[in-house]
Amino acid sequence: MPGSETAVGLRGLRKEFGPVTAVDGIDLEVRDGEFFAMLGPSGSGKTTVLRMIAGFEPPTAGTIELGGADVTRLAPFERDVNTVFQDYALFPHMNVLANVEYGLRVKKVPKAERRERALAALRSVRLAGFESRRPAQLSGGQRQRVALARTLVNRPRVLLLDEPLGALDLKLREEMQVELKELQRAVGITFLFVTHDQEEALTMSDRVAVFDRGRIEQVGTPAEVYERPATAFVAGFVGTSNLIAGAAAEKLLGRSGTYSVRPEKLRVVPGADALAGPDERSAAGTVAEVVYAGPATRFVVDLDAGGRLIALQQNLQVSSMEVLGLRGARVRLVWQRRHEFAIT
Amino acid sequence: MPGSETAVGLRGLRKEFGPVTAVDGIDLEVRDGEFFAMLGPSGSGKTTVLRMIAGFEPPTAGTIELGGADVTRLAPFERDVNTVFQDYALFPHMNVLANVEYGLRVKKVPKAERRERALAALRSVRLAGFESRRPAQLSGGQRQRVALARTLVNRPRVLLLDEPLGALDLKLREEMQVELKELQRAVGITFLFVTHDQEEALTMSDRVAVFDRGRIEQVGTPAEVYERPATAFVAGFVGTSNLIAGAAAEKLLGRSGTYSVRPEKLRVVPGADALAGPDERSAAGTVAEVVYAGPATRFVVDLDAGGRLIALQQNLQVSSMEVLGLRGARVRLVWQRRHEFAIT
Amino acid sequence: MSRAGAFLHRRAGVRLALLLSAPLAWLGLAYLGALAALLVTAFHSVDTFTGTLNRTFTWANFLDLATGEVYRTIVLRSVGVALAVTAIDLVVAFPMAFAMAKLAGPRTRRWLVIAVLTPLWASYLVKAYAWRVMLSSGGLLGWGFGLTATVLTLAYLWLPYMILPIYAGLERLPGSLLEAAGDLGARSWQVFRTVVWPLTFPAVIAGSIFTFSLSLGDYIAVKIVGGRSQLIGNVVYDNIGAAGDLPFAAAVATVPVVVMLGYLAAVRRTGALESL
Amino acid sequence: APAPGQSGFVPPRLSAPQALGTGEGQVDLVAWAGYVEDGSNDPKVDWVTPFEQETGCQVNVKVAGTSDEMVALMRTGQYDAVSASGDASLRLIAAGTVAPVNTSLIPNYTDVFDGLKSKPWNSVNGVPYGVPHGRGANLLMWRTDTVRPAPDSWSVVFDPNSPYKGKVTAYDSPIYLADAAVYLMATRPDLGIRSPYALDDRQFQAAVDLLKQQKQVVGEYWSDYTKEIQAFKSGDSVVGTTWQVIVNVAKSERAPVEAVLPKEGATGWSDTWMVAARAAHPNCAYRWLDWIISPTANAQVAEYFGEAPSNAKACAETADPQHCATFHATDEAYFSKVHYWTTPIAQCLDGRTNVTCKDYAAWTRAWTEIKG
Amino acid sequence: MNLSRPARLLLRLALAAGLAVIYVPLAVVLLNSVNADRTFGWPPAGLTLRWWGAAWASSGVREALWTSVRAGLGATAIALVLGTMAAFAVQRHRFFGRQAVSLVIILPIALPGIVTGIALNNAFRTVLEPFGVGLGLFTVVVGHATFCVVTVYNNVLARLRRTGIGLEEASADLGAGPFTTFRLVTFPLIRSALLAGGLLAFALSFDEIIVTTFTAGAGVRTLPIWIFENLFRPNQAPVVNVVAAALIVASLIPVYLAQRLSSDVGTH
Ligand SMILES: Nc1ncnc2c1ncn2[C@@H]1O[C@H](COP(=O)(O)OP(=O)(O)OP(=O)(O)O)[C@@H](O)[C@H]1O
Ligand SMILES: Nc1ncnc2c1ncn2[C@@H]1O[C@H](COP(=O)(O)OP(=O)(O)OP(=O)(O)O)[C@@H](O)[C@H]1O
Ligand SMILES: NCCCCNCCCN
Ligand SMILES: [Mg+2]
Ligand SMILES: [Mg+2]
Repeated sequence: MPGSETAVGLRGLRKEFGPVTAVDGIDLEVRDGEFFAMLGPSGSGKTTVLRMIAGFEPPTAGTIELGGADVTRLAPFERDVNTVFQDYALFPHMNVLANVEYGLRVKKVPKAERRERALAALRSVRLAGFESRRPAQLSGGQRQRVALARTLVNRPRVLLLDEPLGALDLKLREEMQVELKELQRAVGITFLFVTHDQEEALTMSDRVAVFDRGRIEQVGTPAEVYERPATAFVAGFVGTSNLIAGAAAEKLLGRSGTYSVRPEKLRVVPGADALAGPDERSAAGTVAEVVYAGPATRFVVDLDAGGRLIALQQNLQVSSMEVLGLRGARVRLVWQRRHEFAIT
Repeated sequence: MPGSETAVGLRGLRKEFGPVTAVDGIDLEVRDGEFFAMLGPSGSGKTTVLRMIAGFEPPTAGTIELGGADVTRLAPFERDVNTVFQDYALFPHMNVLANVEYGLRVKKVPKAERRERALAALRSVRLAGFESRRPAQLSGGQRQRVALARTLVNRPRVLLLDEPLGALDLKLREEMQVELKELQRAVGITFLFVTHDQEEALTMSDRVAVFDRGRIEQVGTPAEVYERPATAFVAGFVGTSNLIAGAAAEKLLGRSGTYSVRPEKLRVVPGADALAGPDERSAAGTVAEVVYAGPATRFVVDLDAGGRLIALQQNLQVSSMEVLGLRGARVRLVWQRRHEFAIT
Repeated sequence: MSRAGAFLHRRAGVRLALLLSAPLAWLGLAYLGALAALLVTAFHSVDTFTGTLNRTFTWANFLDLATGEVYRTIVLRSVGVALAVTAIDLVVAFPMAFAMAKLAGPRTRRWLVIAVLTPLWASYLVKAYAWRVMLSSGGLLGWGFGLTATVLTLAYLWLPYMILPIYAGLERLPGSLLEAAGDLGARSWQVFRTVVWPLTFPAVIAGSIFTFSLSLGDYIAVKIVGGRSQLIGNVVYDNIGAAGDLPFAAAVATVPVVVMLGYLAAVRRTGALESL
Repeated sequence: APAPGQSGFVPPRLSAPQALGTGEGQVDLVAWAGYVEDGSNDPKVDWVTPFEQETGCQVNVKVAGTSDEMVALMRTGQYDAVSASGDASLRLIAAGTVAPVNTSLIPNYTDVFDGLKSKPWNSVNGVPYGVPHGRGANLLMWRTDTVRPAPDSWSVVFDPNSPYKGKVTAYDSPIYLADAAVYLMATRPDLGIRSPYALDDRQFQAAVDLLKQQKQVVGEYWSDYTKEIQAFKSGDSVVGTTWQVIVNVAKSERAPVEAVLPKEGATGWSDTWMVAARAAHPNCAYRWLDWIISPTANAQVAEYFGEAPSNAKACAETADPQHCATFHATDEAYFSKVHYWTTPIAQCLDGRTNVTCKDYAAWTRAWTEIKG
Repeated sequence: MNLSRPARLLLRLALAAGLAVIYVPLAVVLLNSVNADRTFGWPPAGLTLRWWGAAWASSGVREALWTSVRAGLGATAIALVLGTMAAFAVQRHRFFGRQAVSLVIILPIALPGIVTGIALNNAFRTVLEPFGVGLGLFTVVVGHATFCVVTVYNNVLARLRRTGIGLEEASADLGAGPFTTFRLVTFPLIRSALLAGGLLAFALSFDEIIVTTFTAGAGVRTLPIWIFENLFRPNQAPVVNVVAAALIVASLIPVYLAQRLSSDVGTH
């Protein structure tokens, strides 16, 4: 579990590439042992931050601390961090064992010891027996695990992971998410994890930083970020942003401004005149579309008050045929007041 | 809506690559106007089937019919099908307009007509105004739409799509799923769609064929496939497969064999001794893990009877803090009998 | 046209045959044939005065070649020169290619490629003479003529042929591999030794085929700056001219052929022929 | 079949034309650089255009770098005439590549110096196989500032203890063995060398040994003008064989050099224009032979290339009135010390019949061995 | 790139030094083209534009240049066709002896020029002469093309390997036959590789002496041969420097254009 010591500290970190400001002044503390996710759209500066921490890019301004020591000006091989690259960057001319041993080899760890530690690392990622394969002979998931073993064997203070699951297919990706999380718990190393997949960030991490255009918009636990987004951008990026705005807001909420309710907070009640409870609000509308998605069904509802909301409903009891029949029906969407939040 | 005529007919289709049997005898009928998904894990032969239909690979055995005519031995350019490739395969040296006009140009359609049709196709994928851009200047989603327009402009009888959304990030992918589905409704062309993403297959298609190791395991509507999987493989591949087997099955269900209940069909009731309703069953256990995923929370429950089940619970009312507090708690999982199914 | 197209589509074998026909007729039949005919000539003899070829089989030329100590010296010297040229070019070209491929920005890179290509257009002879001028006593360098001068001049002449393949090889080398090595604790020279060198080795070999073979066959540069030296190419040249002793010249010419074939065979295993 | 180089010297039976017809409109020549200038290199140097205008024969020329190349080119049968040096001419005659010429069809032949007519390198048994083009000697050149006293003997380039060690230069060709033989004729009378081109085993070995010994003091071998002039200008070479024209250019570039025909005598060349036996354009070829030894053209080419003209009347036509004097054109005593290049063959050219001599192939291999 | 600062500096220095080594002799050539000394002795005896004038007046240079250009273009054209065909065969098909094709293509460049030269000379004389075909520009083109094929082959092969067949399949899928596909898709995609390979082929041919010496016929004088001959003529050697200097300057244009052309096609 996350400790309270600081593993990574960024202060006023900036990076400019010519006219482009890739990272625009970032302050961040990642605690020892934390599984920390950096979430944001493409081009928001996540990779650049990671590369500065690893030492591949010198910052334009600001400092980087690892375990309390300023490493801003150290070379990559002088920093006690390791990186799992998005494309894994396995050495194609070495077999799996040689790849995993690499970090120990260049640090002149005696042969017997490095062999032993490499084999242990391979066991920890469940790749015992694959020692003599070449990277080209592995599947995507296996490669990812070799890349992981290659870093773990060095027992770094911090592990940086740049979208390590980005190239995998969905099924494998879900399996790897579970494995990665378990591995992190087991080794206790701080993981700093880059992703643009909100669900991945929410399910795996202890805390999340949401990036936009080189800045951090919000840092918090997954629940904080999802349920109390600090900005409109966070609301939209982390989850479906169901907006109630303009005339609809006036009519339904009695206030002007823009508000949002998460789809899963909306109950779909057949018939337009169902009643709402005391702390609840509701809106009548027509079901424009019903999308069956296996575990859940999505209802796209055109509100009488204007605008469109999406409601998510777990397929707990209803059979699929029943829900599909709702297309075109009049319904009322009901939600608790505490689940509305204003968008700024 | 799907008609009843056969758009694509495959009979005894096989493909061997040397010692590898990629496609192992497939029979399939896709109806006119259907949105048909081919779902299966990596290497199950989906792409190979698509490539045989398009004419890029000659089958080792079997026949392919398009609209009732045998096309097994025709060249790709002699077949009235078009393909949207996984990597889009846009011509990098032509601008968007030239890409879209390409099919008409090689068929010697007069310049004025082909310009007009290409512009219409671009409008239908909402890319009017992008005519003179190069593919390299487009985002992933825009490229995908150009690839679509490039095929739609030819008004093929059947459109083949090989994981057209595979390369997109999650956010964009969800948007494109909706667009693609709407487009197919609008143009009425048969879509034969390859994916390994079960949710994608379930939400978009009229019918799904589930592939495994070169064979089709099941063909049916999304609900049929999800709720009544024909084989253990389908059960596992389409959705999380929650297994109750061996001693646990004897104890909880009073029967031997292997059974499954979908996570979203399980209610999590705090306290181990909650009561089940008349048509319901229940199992006591301890929450091993709570994974907060934004719209929903996953509970991993170790059953007292042995084994482990995952329950999915929409975050409808509860706040995230409450659910996270359940880790380690005693709970009872409750489900309706009709939601159990035996795995063969 | 489209029927021919459909036919070709169905017949991969016909397609292949058409594609291979001309290149193989040219290189496989004509060129290899010419080489074979030359080899056959090496087993003939010639009336050196009238220049008429005597087509009776004889080992005489090869015997002369094998027993003449001077030929062994010259062959060893020539191979030594070719190796030295290759080594110098490698040492000079590698860092240059590395800086071009991995340090320069894309625009600068384009200009650097041009800069490296430019000397190819200044005549070989003129460049060799420029070196003669620089090496002569009182010249810019004034180091004098001889074998060292020959090696330097040849190394200069063939340098672009070494830089270009290595540059191409380095450009293909993903930057992330170098970063990964540094990230895992390797210092610059360790990165070079464990990652860069093994992965660009085929490109180096490709470049060395140029420098090695061009040096092995040269007989002109050595005449210009070689002082008293001669190389295997001079022997071939002198003999083919001298009384038109084609058979003996052919026999001598088999030496560089054998050396190169041995080199190519050794190199084939590295996969370099694939990435030339 | 006779062993290589061992066949006797009986030229194939070929005859010369008795009369000339009209020109074929074209003639294909093989020549030394500078022998057939049409103004394309220097508009002021042109004796081909007037020929073309006068005869209507279009001239195509292939420049050869060495005698061997000339022989090879002529053997292709694609050429009508060639400016063969003595080390090529006999080979061409023996192989039947060139035919006898009927000198009565070449009016200018009468004015050719007698010292050049009917020589072993241009005639067989009194039958001429071509017309003489010009001649020159391979002189000894030295830098006056370093080589003192002024040498008058080849010994300065053969002395193994030469003070000029490393700065001696020699001509880079197997034919240079003859230079050694000339020196041996004077210094080793016991060897009994009568012609430097007719060396038996013992004589040949002596020449080879001399050159091997000389190699220790040689700085570089030369084979082209530019290289030798540069070497003497820079001082990389200070003494060695040369051609008169090189001396002239070097001097004009203010190089402190002088040259002499050493007391032992020297090798030299006398080139002969010959007509191919299978010439496709014999009439134009004969007209070219007549043209190139005509007083004006012969004067031009002799001056441009730097040699003595073959036509006595050419001396009056040279731009430099001193040209014939400088190149000793009329000095038969001077040329009597010159042994013109001739192809060594197995049959000794000095008339000996009891021994076989080393042929040019052997010379070539020996040259390879000398250079090492 | 994560190189240490000193390593970067060292590499940049090496590049600069290498370029200096490349360009100093070229500067010498340039200087010698205005060197008053007839045999361009060092240091220059004085500066003169005389040789530039002489070169300008020399029709021999122009003819030789033209011959070289024709030979180079001919050899390059053949190399483009043969190299492309062979690259397609090897990259798009699997067949017995596939490895040998690469070897046969590399051989002419790998074997010393003098071997190639005398082999071809020998073959031409025995095969062509009986048909009354002598050595000429044609045989030069043939000889040069033989060792130029490899540059085109390598470039096209590398390009084909990188682009794959996806785009060609897309074209066929949209209704284009193989010939149309080649014209509209394949050719544009390999164009820059053809350009790069062709440029190198042309450069090889343009500067070839040894093979040319053995394959050229009467009156066929390529520029290197002209230069070779003129180094043996008094008064002409300085003109050779002018020609080389002019070529260096003039070559910048085609090389630059080729570079531009080859980088404008974005392939993914
Ligand atoms: N070497 C570079 N030169 C110039 N601009 C760069 C460079 N590296 C990154 N950038 C720019 O900096 C910004 C941030 O890029 P970065 O790669 O950090 O984004 P990211 O959040 O990792 O995006 P993605 O999710 O696409 O990987 C982008 O606008 C990018 O174009
Ligand atoms: N050209 C080929 N040569 C040899 N084997 C092949 C070839 N193409 C496909 N295969 C094999 O055939 C099988 C099916 O491959 P296919 O590409 O059809 O799978 P897929 O279902 O599309 O998988 P994915 O989801 O990874 O795209 C695999 O085992 C694959 O390795
Ligand atoms: N085997 C023939 C090689 C020819 C290479 N010539 C290179 C000329 C120098 N640019
Ligand atoms: Mg990134
Ligand atoms: Mg596939």
